[in-house]
Amino acid sequence: MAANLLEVNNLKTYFYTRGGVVKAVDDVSFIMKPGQTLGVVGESGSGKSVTALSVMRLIATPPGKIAGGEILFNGENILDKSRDELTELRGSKISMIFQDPMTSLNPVFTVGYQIAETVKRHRKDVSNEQAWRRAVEMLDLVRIPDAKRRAKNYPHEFSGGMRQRVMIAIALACNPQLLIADEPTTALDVTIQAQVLELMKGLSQEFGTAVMMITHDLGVVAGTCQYVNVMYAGHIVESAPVKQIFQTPAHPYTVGLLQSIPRVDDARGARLTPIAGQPPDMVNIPQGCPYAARCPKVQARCRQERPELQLVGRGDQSAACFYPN
Amino acid sequence: MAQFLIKRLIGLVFVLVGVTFITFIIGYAAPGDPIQEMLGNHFNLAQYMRLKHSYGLDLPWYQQYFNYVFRLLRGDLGYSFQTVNRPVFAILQDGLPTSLELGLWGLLVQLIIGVPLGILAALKSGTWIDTLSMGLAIFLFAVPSFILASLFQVAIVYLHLSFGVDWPVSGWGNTWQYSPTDIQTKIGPIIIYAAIGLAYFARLTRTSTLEILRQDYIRTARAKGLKERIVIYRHAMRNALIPIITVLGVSLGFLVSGAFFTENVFNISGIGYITIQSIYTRDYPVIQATAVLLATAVVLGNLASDLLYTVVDPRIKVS
Amino acid sequence: MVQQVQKTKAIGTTLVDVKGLKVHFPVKGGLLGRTVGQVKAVDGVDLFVRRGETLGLVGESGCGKSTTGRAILQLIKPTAGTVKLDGVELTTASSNDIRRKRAEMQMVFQDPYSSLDPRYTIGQIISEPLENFKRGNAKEIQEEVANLMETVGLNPFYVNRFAHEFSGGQRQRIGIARALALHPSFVVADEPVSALDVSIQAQVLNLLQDLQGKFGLTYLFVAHNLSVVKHISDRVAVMYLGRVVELAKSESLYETPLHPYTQALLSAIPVPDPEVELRRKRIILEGDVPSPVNPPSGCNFHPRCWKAQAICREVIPPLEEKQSNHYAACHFPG
Amino acid sequence: MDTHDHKPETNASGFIAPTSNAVEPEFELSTVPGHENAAPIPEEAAIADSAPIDPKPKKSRTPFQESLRRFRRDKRAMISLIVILCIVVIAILGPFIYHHIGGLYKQQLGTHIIGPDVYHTYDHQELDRAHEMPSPQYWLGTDGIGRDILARLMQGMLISIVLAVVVEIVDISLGITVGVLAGYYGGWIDQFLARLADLLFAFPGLLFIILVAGILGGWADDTLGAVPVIGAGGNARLLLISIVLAFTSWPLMARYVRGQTLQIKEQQYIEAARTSGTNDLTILTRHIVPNLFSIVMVASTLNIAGTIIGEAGISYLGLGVRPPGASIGLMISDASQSLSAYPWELLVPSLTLVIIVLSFSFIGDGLRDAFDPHSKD
Repeated sequence: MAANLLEVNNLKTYFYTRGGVVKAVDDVSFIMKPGQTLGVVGESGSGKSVTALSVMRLIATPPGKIAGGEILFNGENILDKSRDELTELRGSKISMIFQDPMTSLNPVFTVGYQIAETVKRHRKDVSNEQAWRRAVEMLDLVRIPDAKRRAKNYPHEFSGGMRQRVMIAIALACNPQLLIADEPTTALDVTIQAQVLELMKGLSQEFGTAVMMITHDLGVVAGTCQYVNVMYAGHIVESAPVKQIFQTPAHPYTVGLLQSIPRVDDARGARLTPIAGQPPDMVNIPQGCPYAARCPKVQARCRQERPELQLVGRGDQSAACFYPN
Repeated sequence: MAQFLIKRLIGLVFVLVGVTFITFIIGYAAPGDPIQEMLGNHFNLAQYMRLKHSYGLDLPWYQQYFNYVFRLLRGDLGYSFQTVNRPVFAILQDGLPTSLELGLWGLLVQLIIGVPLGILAALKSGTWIDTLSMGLAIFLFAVPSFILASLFQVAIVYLHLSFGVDWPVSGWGNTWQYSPTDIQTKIGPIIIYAAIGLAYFARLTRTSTLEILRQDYIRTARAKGLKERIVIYRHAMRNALIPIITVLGVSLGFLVSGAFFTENVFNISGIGYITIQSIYTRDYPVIQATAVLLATAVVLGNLASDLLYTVVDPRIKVS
Repeated sequence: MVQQVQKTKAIGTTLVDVKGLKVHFPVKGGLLGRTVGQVKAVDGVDLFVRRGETLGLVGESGCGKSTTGRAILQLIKPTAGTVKLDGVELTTASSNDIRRKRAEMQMVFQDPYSSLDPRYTIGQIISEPLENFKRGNAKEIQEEVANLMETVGLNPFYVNRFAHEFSGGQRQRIGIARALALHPSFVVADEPVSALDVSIQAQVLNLLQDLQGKFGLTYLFVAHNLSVVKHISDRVAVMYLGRVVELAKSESLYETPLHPYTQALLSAIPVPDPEVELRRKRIILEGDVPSPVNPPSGCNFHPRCWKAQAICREVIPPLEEKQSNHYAACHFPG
Repeated sequence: MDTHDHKPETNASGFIAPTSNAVEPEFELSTVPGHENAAPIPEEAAIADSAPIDPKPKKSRTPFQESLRRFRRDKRAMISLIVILCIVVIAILGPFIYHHIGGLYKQQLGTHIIGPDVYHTYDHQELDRAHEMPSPQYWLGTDGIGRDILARLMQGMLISIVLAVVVEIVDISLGITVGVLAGYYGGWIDQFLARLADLLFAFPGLLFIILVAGILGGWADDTLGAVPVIGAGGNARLLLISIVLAFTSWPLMARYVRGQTLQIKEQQYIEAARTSGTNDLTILTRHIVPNLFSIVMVASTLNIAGTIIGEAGISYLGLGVRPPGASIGLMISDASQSLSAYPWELLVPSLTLVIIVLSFSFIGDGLRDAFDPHSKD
C-alpha cells in the first residue's frame, strides 16, 4: 500500500465574525492516496471549500484561522511551513482550480503569460521562451484550438468553458501531485461541464495527479470519483468508496440527499423525499449530532453527544452516526 | 478602439461647444456696458460706437457667438477690455507657463505621494498605519486649500518670529527655474496645491487596492505559488491602477479649481490669478479665454486619461 | 371565482398557444449609438401548453428560455409572433388589458433574494397583487394572506417579518404565495429551484406539484437542470439558440430523443449512480454555443452537429411532428 | 500636521519598498462559509419551519432599521452628528441669547450708550476696539474693524446651513426626478443627463461658479439687495451662489440616482410587481424611490460638505457675501489680511469650517458604511 499523499487530521478552521465564531470546518480527518480521485460533497456552508482552501493555506486571515489539527502532505505538515515553503508548494505540488472561471483569471495579462508565469516560478532553470512554449503546449493539451495564437489572447476573449480549460492548464503546468478542484463545473452549462470533466479525468490519469473534487452535484461525484467524503455543517458525516456511498449509504444525511434529488433516469412522478428543515446556523450549532434536528432516525442520544466517524462494518465505509443504515 | 476614441472626441467637441457657449452667454448677458465703463469719463458717442463696432458688440448675439467661436478656432482670443489694444493672448502667455509649472508639480506630488500612501494603507488595512494615513487623507480632503495656505503662512510667520527662520510666505520665484530660493519659494504652494488631490488619490488607491485584493484572480495568483510581492505588485497593482487612471481627468478639475485659490493666496500670477483679477475688473474677453483654456485643458486631460486607460486595460480594445 | 370558471373547462385543452415568437434585442454601437445588430434571444418559438399540465422548457444559458417565458407573460415585448392565453391574443392587447390579464398569468422567479422587495413585510409582499385587483377589504385581504401562507407551508405568524429573515427555500415559498394570490390559471416558473441547495430543492418541487393538484394550475417550468425538468414535467421543450429544437412527452423525449442536441444534452447529465455512469457513453459536443447576435445559417446547431449535411447549413428545419406527439426540428432526426 | 512624517519609504520606481516588518495580510478573502455557493445565508438564522418557539411576536427590524442601527454604532459619525446639531442650534438660537448677554456699554468714540443687542450683532463696528482677544464683552474677540467675532461666526454658520439646505433641496428634488426618469425610462432624458454630466465633469464647477458669481454678482447686489431678508446685509449674492451650486451639483446626484435606479430596475421584485399588476407609477413610488433613500442620503451629506466649502471659497475670493454681511469664507479672507499679527482671528473661522466639513464627511462616510457596506468610496 502506497504512502498517503495527503493526510488531514482533526482539522479545525474557524471564522471569527462579529456574529460569533463560525466553525466552518470542525475536526475533519481524511486521507488521500497518490493518484486517487476523492469527491467532497456537501451543500453550501458545509465546509467543503474551506477544507480545500485550508489545505492550500489560502484561508483569509483574518477573519478565518486554522485553529487546530494537521495537514500532512507527503508526510510533512503544511501548517508548519513558512510562507516561502508554502509558495514553493502551491502551484507546483498542489494546485487548485476555482468555481468561477470568469473571475479567476487576471484580466490584464494574456493567458499564455499566466501559464508561463507559473512555470517560471517553479522551474528555476527554464528560460522565458521555454516557459512560453510550455504554456502553448498546455493550452494545446487542454484542447484549446489554435493554441499558439490563442496564448496571446486575454481572458475576456475566451468563453467560460475555455477559461476553465486555461485554469486547468495553469494548474497542471508543473505536474502537481494533487489537484484541488473547487466546484470546477458549477458555473458551466451541462454540455460544457461534460467537456471539462472529461478533460480533467483524462489529464489527471495521464499526469497521475490525485484530484480532490469538491462539488454539490452527486452526479459529478458518481462519474468522476473513486472515494467520497460527505460533509455536513463542518463535519465529515460519511466517508466511503463511491459505489458504497450510492448503493449502501450509511448516514441518514447521505440517504436523505440521494432521495431528494431528481434523477434523469428516474421514472417521472416518483415523489421526492425532501430533507425536512434547514441546515443549522453555523454560529450556534447545537450540541450533539449536527444533523439531529433534521434526521428522521433521531434518538435522545443524538442530541447529547456528537458521533465520531467510525467504520460501519462494510469494508472501507465509515459514518458519523450512532444508528447508521 | 478607434471607434472608442472617435466617440470620445465627439464628446469633447460637444463639451467645448457647451463651454464656449456658457462663457459667451454669461459675458453677453452680464449687466453693464463694458465699452461705457472702458471710456469712463472720456465718453463720447462717436468713439463709443467705433469701439463697440471694433469689438463686434453691435451685432446680434448669435453672430457675436459665431464670430467668437471662429476667432477662437483661429487662435484669436480678442483684446482685453481693461488694457486697450492688449491681446488676450499676450495676457495668457504671461500666466500660462507659471500655471503649467504649478499644475505639473502638483499632479506629480499627488501621484507620487497619494498613490503609494493608498497602497500602503490598503496593505496594512486595519492597522494604525491605515488609520493614520486615511485620517490624514480625510483631513486634507476636508480642509479647503485657502485655509491650509493661511495656516502655512501663519506657521512661517511664527517660525520667523520665534526662530528667525527665513522662508518666503508667498510668490513663486522664477518660472521653470530652480535656484535654491526658487525651490524654497515653490515648495509651499505646490504642497498646499497638491493636498486635496493627494488625499483623493490616496483614498481612491486604497479602495481600489482593497477591492482588487478581494478578487478571485488574486487568489488564483496565490494558488499558483507566486510570491506575495509579485501577487501585489504585478497582479494587484496593474488592476488597481485602472480606476486611478480613469479619474486622472477628474483630478485635473481639482487642479484647475485649486489654481484659483493657491495662486490668489500666494500671489502667483498664473491663469487662476489672472481670471480672478479679470473678474474684479470685468474684463470679459480675458475671463472667457481663461475659462475656455481651462476647460480645454481638462477635456484634453480626460482624453489623455482615456488613452492611457486603453493601454492599461486590454478589455477596452475590443469593446 | 376564477378558480371555478377554470374548472369548468376541460383539462387537456390548449391554454397557452405560442406561434413564431421572436424577441430581438437591439445591439447599440457605432458613433451615434445606432442599432448595429440584433441579439436574437428568441428566434421563432412555437409551443403550446395544455390546461393542467406542466411544460418543461429546458436549455443551456443564453438559449432564450427565460426570455421566452417573459415574452409569453408580456413582461418583454415580443418582436414578432402571437401569444394566446385562453384564446385571447396578448401581443396586441393594450397595456391596461394586459395588466388586467395578469390575474390569470403569474410568475415564480429564480432569485429568492432579489425577487422580494427588502423594504416590505411578507404580508405586504403577498397582498400587493390582491390590493392591485381589489380583492376584498383590508381584513379580507389579511385573511387571504394568512391562507396563502399556510397553503405554501409558511406559518402565518411570521406575516410581519421581512424577507431577509427567511432562508432561500422559505423565500421561494413567499414568491409562490404571491404568484398564487390571484388564483392564476397559468404560472411561469423561471428556474424556481436553481438557487437553492439540493435538500431544499426537493421541498419546493414537491410544493409546486402539490399546488398544481390542488388548484389545477398550468405550469411553464423553465430550467437548465434536465433532471429537475424531467421530474416535474408532463411534456418538455428543448431550446437551443433561440429556437425550440424538440418538444415531446417527457418519457418519450428522455428515452428516445430525436434531435442530436437533445441527445448530447441528455448524455452530458451526470447521473448520481456510479454503475450507470460507468456504462454510459457520452456525446461530447465540440466548441461553445455560438453568439445569438450572429447565429449560424440553416439549422443553428449544424456547426457542432456530428450528423450535419449540406442541407443543414442552408435550410432551417421546421419543428415537425416526427412521431406521434413528438416534435423535432431536425433534417436527420433519430 | 506634516505630510512628510508618514511618507512611506519609496524606492526608485516610486513604489513602496517591502520592508521587513511589513505585515502582509497573509491571504485575502477567500471563501467565507455561507458564501460558498450562489446563495448567501443571511446573518441571522433563518426562521425555523416549525411553529414559533417564542410565542411573543418579536418586533422585527427592516433592513433600513438595521442600517440605522449600524449607523448608530459608528461613534465617529454619531459624534459628528451631535456636533452638527450643536452648530445648527447655536447658529439659529445663538444670536437671540447672545443679544441679551452683557451689560450696557458706553462707546469711547461716540457718546452713545449701547446694549448687547447692538454690539453683539454681526455688523456692528466699534472702531477703537479692533483686534481684541476674547473678553467678557466680546466672547471670541473682535476683528480688524471692531466687529464681534462670535456674532459674525454665528451669522456665518447660519449662512452655511441655510445655503446647504437650499442647495440640497434643489439637488435632491431635481436629482431624484431626473435620475429616476433617466434610469427607469432611458431615452432622451437619459441622453440629456449623460451629456450634461459630461459637460459638468469637463467644466470645473468652481470655475463656473466663479464666472457666474463674478459676472452677475454686481447685478445681484443691485436687484436682489432690495429684496428684504434675502438681500439684506450684503447677502444678495447668496441666492445667486446657491442657484449655481445647486445647478452644478444636481447632475451628479442624478447620475447616482440613475445608476441605483438601473440596479433596482434589474431586481426581480420590480418584475414581480409588474407581474402582480402594479402600474408604473406605483412601481416608481413604492418600489424604486424608497430604495433610493440610502444613496440619496449618502450623496447629499457628502455634497453638503462640498457646498459649504464652495460658498466659503467664493466668499473668500470676495465674490460671495459682501461686507457688512458675515460668512465664514469672508471672515477667513478678512483675517488673512492681518494674519501674522492676529492669527486668532483666522483660527476661529478656519476651525469652525473644518469642523463643519469634517463632521459632514464623517456622517456621509458613516451613512455609506451603514447603508451600503459593500461599496466603499
